[in-house]
Amino acid sequence: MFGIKADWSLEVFERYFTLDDYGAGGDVRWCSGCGDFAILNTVHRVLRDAQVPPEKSVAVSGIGCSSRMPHYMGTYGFHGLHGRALPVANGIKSRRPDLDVWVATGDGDCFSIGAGPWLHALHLNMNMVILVFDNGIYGLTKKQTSPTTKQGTKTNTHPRGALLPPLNPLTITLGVTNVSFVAQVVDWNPPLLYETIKAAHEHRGTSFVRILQRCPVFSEEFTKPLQENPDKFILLEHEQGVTVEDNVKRLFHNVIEHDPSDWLSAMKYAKDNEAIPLGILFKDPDAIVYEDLSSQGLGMTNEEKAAGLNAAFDKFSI
Amino acid sequence: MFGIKADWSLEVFERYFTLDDYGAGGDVRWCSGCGDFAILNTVHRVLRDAQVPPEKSVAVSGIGCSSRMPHYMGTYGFHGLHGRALPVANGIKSRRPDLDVWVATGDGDCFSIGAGPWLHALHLNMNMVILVFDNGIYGLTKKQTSPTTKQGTKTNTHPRGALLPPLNPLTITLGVTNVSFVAQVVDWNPPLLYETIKAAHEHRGTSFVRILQRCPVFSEEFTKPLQENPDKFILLEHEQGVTVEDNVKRLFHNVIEHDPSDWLSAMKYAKDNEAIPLGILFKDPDAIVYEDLSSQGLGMTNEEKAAGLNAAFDKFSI
Amino acid sequence: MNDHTTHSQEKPQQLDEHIVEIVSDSGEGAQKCGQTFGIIGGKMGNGIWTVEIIPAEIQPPARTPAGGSGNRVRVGSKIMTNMGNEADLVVGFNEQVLYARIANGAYKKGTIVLLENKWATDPQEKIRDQYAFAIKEFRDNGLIVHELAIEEECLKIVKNARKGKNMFVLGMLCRIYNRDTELGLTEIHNTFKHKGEKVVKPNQDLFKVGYQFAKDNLDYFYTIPPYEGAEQELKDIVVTNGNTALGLGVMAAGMEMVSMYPITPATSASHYVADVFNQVGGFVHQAEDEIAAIGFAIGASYAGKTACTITSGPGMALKTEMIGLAVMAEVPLVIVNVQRGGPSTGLPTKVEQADLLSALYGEPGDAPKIVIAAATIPECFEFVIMARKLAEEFRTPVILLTDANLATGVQPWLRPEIKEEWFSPPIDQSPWNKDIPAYDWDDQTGLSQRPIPGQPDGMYVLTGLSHTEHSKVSYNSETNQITSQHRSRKIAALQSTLKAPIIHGVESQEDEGDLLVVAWGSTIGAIEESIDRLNDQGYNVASLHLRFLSPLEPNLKEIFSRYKKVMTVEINYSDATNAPMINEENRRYAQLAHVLRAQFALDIDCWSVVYGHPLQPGMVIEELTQHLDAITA
Amino acid sequence: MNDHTTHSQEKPQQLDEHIVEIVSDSGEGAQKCGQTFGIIGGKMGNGIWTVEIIPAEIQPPARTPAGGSGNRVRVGSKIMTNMGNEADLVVGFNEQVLYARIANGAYKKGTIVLLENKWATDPQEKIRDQYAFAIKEFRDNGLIVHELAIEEECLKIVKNARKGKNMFVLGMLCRIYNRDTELGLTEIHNTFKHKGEKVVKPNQDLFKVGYQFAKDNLDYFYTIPPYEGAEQELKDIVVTNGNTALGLGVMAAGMEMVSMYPITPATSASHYVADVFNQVGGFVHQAEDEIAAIGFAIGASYAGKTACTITSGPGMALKTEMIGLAVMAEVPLVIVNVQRGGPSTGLPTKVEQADLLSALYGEPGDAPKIVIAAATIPECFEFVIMARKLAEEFRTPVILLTDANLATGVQPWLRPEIKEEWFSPPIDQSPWNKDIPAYDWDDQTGLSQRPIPGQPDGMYVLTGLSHTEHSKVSYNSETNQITSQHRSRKIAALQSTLKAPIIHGVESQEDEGDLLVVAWGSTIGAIEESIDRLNDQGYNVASLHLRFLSPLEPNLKEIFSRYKKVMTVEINYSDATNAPMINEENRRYAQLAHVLRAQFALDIDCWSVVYGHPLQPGMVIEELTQHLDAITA
Ligand SMILES: Cc1ncc(C[n+]2csc(CCOP(=O)(O)OP(=O)(O)O)c2C)c(N)n1
Ligand SMILES: Cc1ncc(C[n+]2csc(CCOP(=O)(O)OP(=O)(O)O)c2C)c(N)n1
Ligand code: SF4
Ligand code: SF4
Ligand SMILES: [Mg+2]
Ligand SMILES: [Mg+2]
Repeated sequence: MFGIKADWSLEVFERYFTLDDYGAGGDVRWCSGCGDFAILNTVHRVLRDAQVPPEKSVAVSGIGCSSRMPHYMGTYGFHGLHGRALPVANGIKSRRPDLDVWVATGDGDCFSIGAGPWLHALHLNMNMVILVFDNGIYGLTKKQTSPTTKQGTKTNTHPRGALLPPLNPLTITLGVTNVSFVAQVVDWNPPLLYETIKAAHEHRGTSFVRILQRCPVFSEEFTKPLQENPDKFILLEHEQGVTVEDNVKRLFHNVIEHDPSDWLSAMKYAKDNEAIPLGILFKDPDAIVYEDLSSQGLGMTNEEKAAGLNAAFDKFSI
Repeated sequence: MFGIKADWSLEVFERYFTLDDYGAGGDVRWCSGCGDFAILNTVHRVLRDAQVPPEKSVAVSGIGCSSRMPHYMGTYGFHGLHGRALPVANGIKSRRPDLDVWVATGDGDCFSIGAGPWLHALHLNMNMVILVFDNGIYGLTKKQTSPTTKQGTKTNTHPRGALLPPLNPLTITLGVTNVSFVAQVVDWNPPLLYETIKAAHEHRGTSFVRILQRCPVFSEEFTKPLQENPDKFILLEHEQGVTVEDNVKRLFHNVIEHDPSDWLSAMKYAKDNEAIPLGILFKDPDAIVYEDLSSQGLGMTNEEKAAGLNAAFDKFSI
Repeated sequence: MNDHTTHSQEKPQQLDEHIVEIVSDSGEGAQKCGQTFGIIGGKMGNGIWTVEIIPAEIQPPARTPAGGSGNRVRVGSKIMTNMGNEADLVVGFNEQVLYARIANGAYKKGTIVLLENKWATDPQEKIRDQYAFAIKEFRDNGLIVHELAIEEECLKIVKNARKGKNMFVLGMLCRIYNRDTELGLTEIHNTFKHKGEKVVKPNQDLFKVGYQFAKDNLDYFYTIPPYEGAEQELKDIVVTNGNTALGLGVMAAGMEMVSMYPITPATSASHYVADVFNQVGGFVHQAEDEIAAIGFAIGASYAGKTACTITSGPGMALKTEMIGLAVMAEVPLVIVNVQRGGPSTGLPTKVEQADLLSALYGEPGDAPKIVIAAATIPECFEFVIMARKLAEEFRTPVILLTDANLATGVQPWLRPEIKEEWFSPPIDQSPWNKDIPAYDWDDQTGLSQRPIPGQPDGMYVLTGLSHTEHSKVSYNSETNQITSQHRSRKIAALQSTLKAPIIHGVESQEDEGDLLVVAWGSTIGAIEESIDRLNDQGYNVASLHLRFLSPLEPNLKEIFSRYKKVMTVEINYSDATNAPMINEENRRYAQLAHVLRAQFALDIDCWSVVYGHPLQPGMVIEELTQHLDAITA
Repeated sequence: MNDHTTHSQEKPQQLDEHIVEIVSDSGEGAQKCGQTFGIIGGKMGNGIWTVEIIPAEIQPPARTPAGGSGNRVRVGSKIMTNMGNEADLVVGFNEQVLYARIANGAYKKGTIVLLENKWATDPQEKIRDQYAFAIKEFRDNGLIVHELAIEEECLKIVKNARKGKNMFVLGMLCRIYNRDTELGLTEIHNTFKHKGEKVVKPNQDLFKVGYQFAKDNLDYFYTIPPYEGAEQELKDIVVTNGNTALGLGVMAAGMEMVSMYPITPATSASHYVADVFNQVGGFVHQAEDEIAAIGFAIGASYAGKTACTITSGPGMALKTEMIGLAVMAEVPLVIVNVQRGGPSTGLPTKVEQADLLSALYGEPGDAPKIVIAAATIPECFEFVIMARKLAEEFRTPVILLTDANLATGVQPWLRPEIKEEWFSPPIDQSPWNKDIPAYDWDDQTGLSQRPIPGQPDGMYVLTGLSHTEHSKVSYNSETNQITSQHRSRKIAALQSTLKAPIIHGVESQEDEGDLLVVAWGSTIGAIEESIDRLNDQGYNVASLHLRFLSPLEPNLKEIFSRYKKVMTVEINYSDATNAPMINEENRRYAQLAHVLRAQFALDIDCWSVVYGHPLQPGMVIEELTQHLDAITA
């Protein structure tokens, strides 16, 4: 019904994409003051700057406020099930390495119900960007404890305060074999956010970016103290990691040179509860990328397939 | 029907348990040469030495060869679903802190399908011992790749060799907040196995013990090189960790003093692929134990409950 | 009491009932206003029924049809059992939010609309135009629109009218319906007291001003007397929604553990329990997902503390494997499914009753279990108590179905007298009789007693594999056949203890009828009201509402035989008979109809819709009339 | 060829068929022996049917009833379709492993038992006693026992008889059944060639010695001629089990992705595919669990590469939520469920057909989908091809049900001629027509075309929430009602393209009959054989085997009306009518019976058992005779 146009490649050549091409055009339905807007806009900018054809990009998500993100993209999108964005994203990429894949997930979606997929997607290290919108709370379902909720924070499931010290997504992520890109950033520093997501997008492999995200409605206490006191952060800089302009850097009093190939020191920074690291903690350009294996045999012709199938049958013939 | 006997506590006092009390009496159905036997026997010994009344102990498992373990125990047991031993064990403990809980799980059961429960059970840190029978393969289902299968090992799902470097269960485990006891041991060194499992049992909190386990039927190559070459190991000794007799120690050429309260150096040893650490990598006696919270209110009388319920109703009355 | 809140001299017009809606942008507090208005009604001895109007997002954009948030309150002089048909009076904080309600068929010609008028003079031309256009359209469609300067009035006492307007409107409504202002002021006090007097005061002031404003500006002045007997009942009444009732039920059942994972519309039950569970020594465990939640509950249950897990559709789907385990290993357990619209994530906040078949047949293999459904808010309470007892006596998981309609609807109900027998007995730790196997199945009933960890000599290993009475794994043919029989027979054994259901709409059981409507769950009010009205109109129609779905209540076959036609009315999907492609060889029936057809091999018809909102008697009557006319034609 | 393997001069006795079992301790190779014996038969033009005898553990203890491992081979002069009744000849490596088979009713009076005799002189007294006791018991029960010095003979050529005895036995059987020794030697060569000539040689030697041994020591000498037409078919025949056929089907369907998680008895299909998938450019992904496996498959399918996921009961349970998503968002997908015994982990290696209801109704909400069931091994192949096409054309997940019986049974079948049209076309990457929404539902059929990522102008966001034709989230009542209709109507649309099923056992469609047996899945052979025999006996009985379960095949109502009684025969649980507590208000029906009763409101009876083994014609005939006698009485 829809034949391949002969001049299709030509057409691509002539296209130039603006920010609008990456937005869905409609209303973006997050609360005012929500950090998700900043993340969305940054993704639009990174895509625009990379001039990825919108039809070649797929935004995949689970369920949550953050997981609404694909609906606000002008690309293809897959707004699936709670906790299951990653297997779907991996599946998309498995036989379509040509697609540019983004995953939007939340702290509940990724670290709670999605914990299994999280570890195993990191292990597969398929080329995609995982953006964790971490607001330290369940937003969409209205304020329940998430794995990153601070101990003592009052939520609807723990009205007398969350019971446990929060999980540290960075130390767990770094602990996964074949992990290849680990970064942390905040939604309210646009230049740093841009540089980090851009680096994540350019990296070949699974780029895990934890974004500390404002949710003024349900978890103001999660980011407010950090917004008010940048001294709580330590900015990790490196030519192999991210670098930002001086005016941005000046916001942070603690800036440190950190080589992202140094796993153990990445682990050390990740563990530090006093000085929260921002920037790229770890990067390994040489990790195995699973779609290099899973996409083998793509494009085999029907003749070749028939021959292969015949050979298979031969084994059972008389 | 079965009223509480007045002399029950007296009876307990007089009981002495032998190894037989911890076995199920019937045939143990593992292959000959399977490392699971050694683990089972060690658990029996630890229980005997601790004189835990068999009826107070519960062995919980998922599905796999290893998960058959409860059937060979003279205690209560729960042989549940693949990957789900930990939530069940946690639930048992939640309102029955008096029970002594053991979890038997496999590398597939715990690290693959059970990855989510694994992280979250560590986070809860309930007082129990998790024994991971890690044979680097799916045993029960006959030789499929597990998360710890060595890259290149030929399995039935990867007949041309496992595709990825194996997950490292130790670095992931150590990355979980509130983790309180992490050890690694081999099934073929009974004294070390005993000391480690004993220490795990004595520790208050979730004791995670990864046991490298022989499966002569499906994954000889997983342990054979290690059995043949103890130099591949590094034995971590400490008065807060495990210590073994000199004759055991002599088997290992690399013995190192390691303080299990030192998280970062635990991480360093855990990461090392050349010198595989044995012994206790990490221990934190002060981590929060979830059943201390979940069992609050136990033993409330019916009068108190009725009063509490009435108070609840009062809020909605006119 | 201030002068301006004393009752007017003019005499209010007496009503049997009215349906009132308050609709605002999300965050403007119309829900609170409606709930409070409902509670005041309940406390004055009216029958009430409330339904939340829920927007699609947390903070949807202002002034959009999708953003409408609020409450519908049906208040009358009899016990109310459903949301009724079109509203009589509506307060709109802007005109746009009313569009979705209109699309939903919530209003009729003659519905009074009290509308905030500030949009008429909005600085943005677009808004002014929208407003003017809407007013005209509303009026053209027969709505009676009053444009009121609500915000302007509020601003006279508070700086930010967005917060507070709702209490002003509450005041207005209390005047219009001649409510007890003391009750209103007390409710406001209760709502805001934890924020301190500096918040209570202005809200109470707004209430009073609103009251006066309505008195001064509106001719509407009604009174709705309490229902008969209300006065003496009042002291025994509680006013809650179904999820709160559920939470109270958990506590009353003596369960000590709710193990859950958040999901709409189930979560608020757990929120409530989390808030007060410590009063009865219980604990809410928020697990990492629904599988872990039920696994945790099964663990607690296995260890002697029968637990409860509460969820909705997608969560139920995830629990499938664990439910199968609980059936196979006979673990007592209470699973509450607060149904929402499906399939998949579907309609998270909307009502549907489409999880019946999956509750009955969702697990691979043969997995008989008890399935019950609450029809009313008090049943949300009572059925949890029953479920725990059934679970333990029949050594099985019990699925209790409620729905989004029950979950959020508010109703007054008789405060039960607490019975200690509701609570579970302390767990048995005395020695087990060695001669009794862990599954000592009774041949006739399939029932057995279970040892609890800690009981000396009771040691056994629970397993989901096929097993003998000693819980030993067995792949023996006979064992599998016989144990399957036991698990099935238990359910039949329960049936033999149940009473035949009561039929609504006929004088005596012997009456024959033209049509019997069979239904289940939260539709009871709308259906019974419809049946009553149809019988008043001279039709011969009855209804029967099932609480037990597995086993079915007894005597149904005989009852069905007394009617010319039997059909179900449900809120789930079924193919219409006249739809394209559909014929009797492929028509997909509503879920209860399916169950009854399979059981009784009777040609039971159905009518069902998946509009995401509760049934309205109007729709039901319209549909049933057609069937009745066809039967009697 | 050596002298001692040339055919004997004496004339073999000609048989129509024989059922042969080889049973050993696990690890002694009886399975390999039986399989090879079956393949030789297949290659000689016999009809064969094999069933694996699977022990409960990987390495169960030696010499125990639980440990029996081996193969049953039914071999005959007609196409074989089921495992038959009791065996005619059995080779036992020890006496204990035969006990479980006896308990299973596998043998009869007169069954020949060839038994290893070394146990008679075992150093352990206990073993000697067990052996002597068993021999006596076997003989008392009518078995014809020959004690043979198998091990002793083997030790003459190899040091360790445990490895190799099976090939000796293969040789024996080849003599007894007058098999082509060249074929035997070639199969042995193929089996061991990757281990080198030093392994091939001794095994071939053992085979030859075994052959001679049987010739010298046993009077049994049979021949089973090929079935008619076998000769010309032979060149087009392949011999495989159902899981291999499934794997070939995946490749033939042009699917490039199998995403799976290991589970018995499904896994071997994926093993096979993993082995050869690269020959057609495909890839097997082993996910971390079944949820991730189907999620991955859905991802690949969404991206244009319709994928397949293969699993069994517990795995299906875990996939429930994802299947609901695939239905709601209309993602083409092939889900194969190789059914095993349930509920829960149940009977992992045994056959059952008890996942029909969960396949149909497992998901919360209304989730219509296509469900088909293979009845034969070649259908395991063909139906995957069909499933992929249906999935894409109807934009829906398709569940293909097979079972443990098909999975491991070996049968010869016609090698199909490969058609390129089977393969999926290359994915479309041309621009999408902007005017066509992502779900351009046809009002009549509910069908629509879908954009594939990469297609310019086709961009849409798939969601499991209720959505419009543009895939925009919508909580609108009408949208939900209408889109539910579309999803349901698609299935009806498929039905309108199907042919009415063929009835077995009657000459013409117009024949009326006493009894119609309706069934599905792997029971076809046993049932049709039973029907034939009953008709031969003068009864008037027919059967109908359904491949489509959703939608049902057309015309059933009319067909059913032609019979005095309609009943299903299934391998799943149903309450017997005369069981305690059971009556018509609570009887739980077999699963297909349930489905047919619900659809047609006809009183369709059923007979079903959960013995974990395939149906035997003997049992079926016995049961049907009773029904037939009751009807005609
Ligand atoms: C299986 C399932 N369980 C639960 C839910 C309900 N649910 C939706 S979003 C959510 C949590 C969202 O939190 P998070 O991932 O942190 O995202 P946020 O909304 O904070 O961005 C939950 C529990 C669901 N949709 N599906
Ligand atoms: C839900 C589910 N999926 C898959 C299986 C099949 N299965 C049983 S055990 C197992 C893996 C066992 O491997 P491991 O955990 O390493 O244990 P081992 O047998 O090696 O001790 C699998 C995949 C199952 N029983 N249930
Ligand atoms: S609830 Fe929080 S996370 Fe969700 S949209 Fe609002 S501000 Fe953002
Ligand atoms: S298969 Fe391996 S792990 Fe399983 S019992 Fe045998 S040796 Fe042990
Ligand atoms: Mg969040
Ligand atoms: Mg293993």
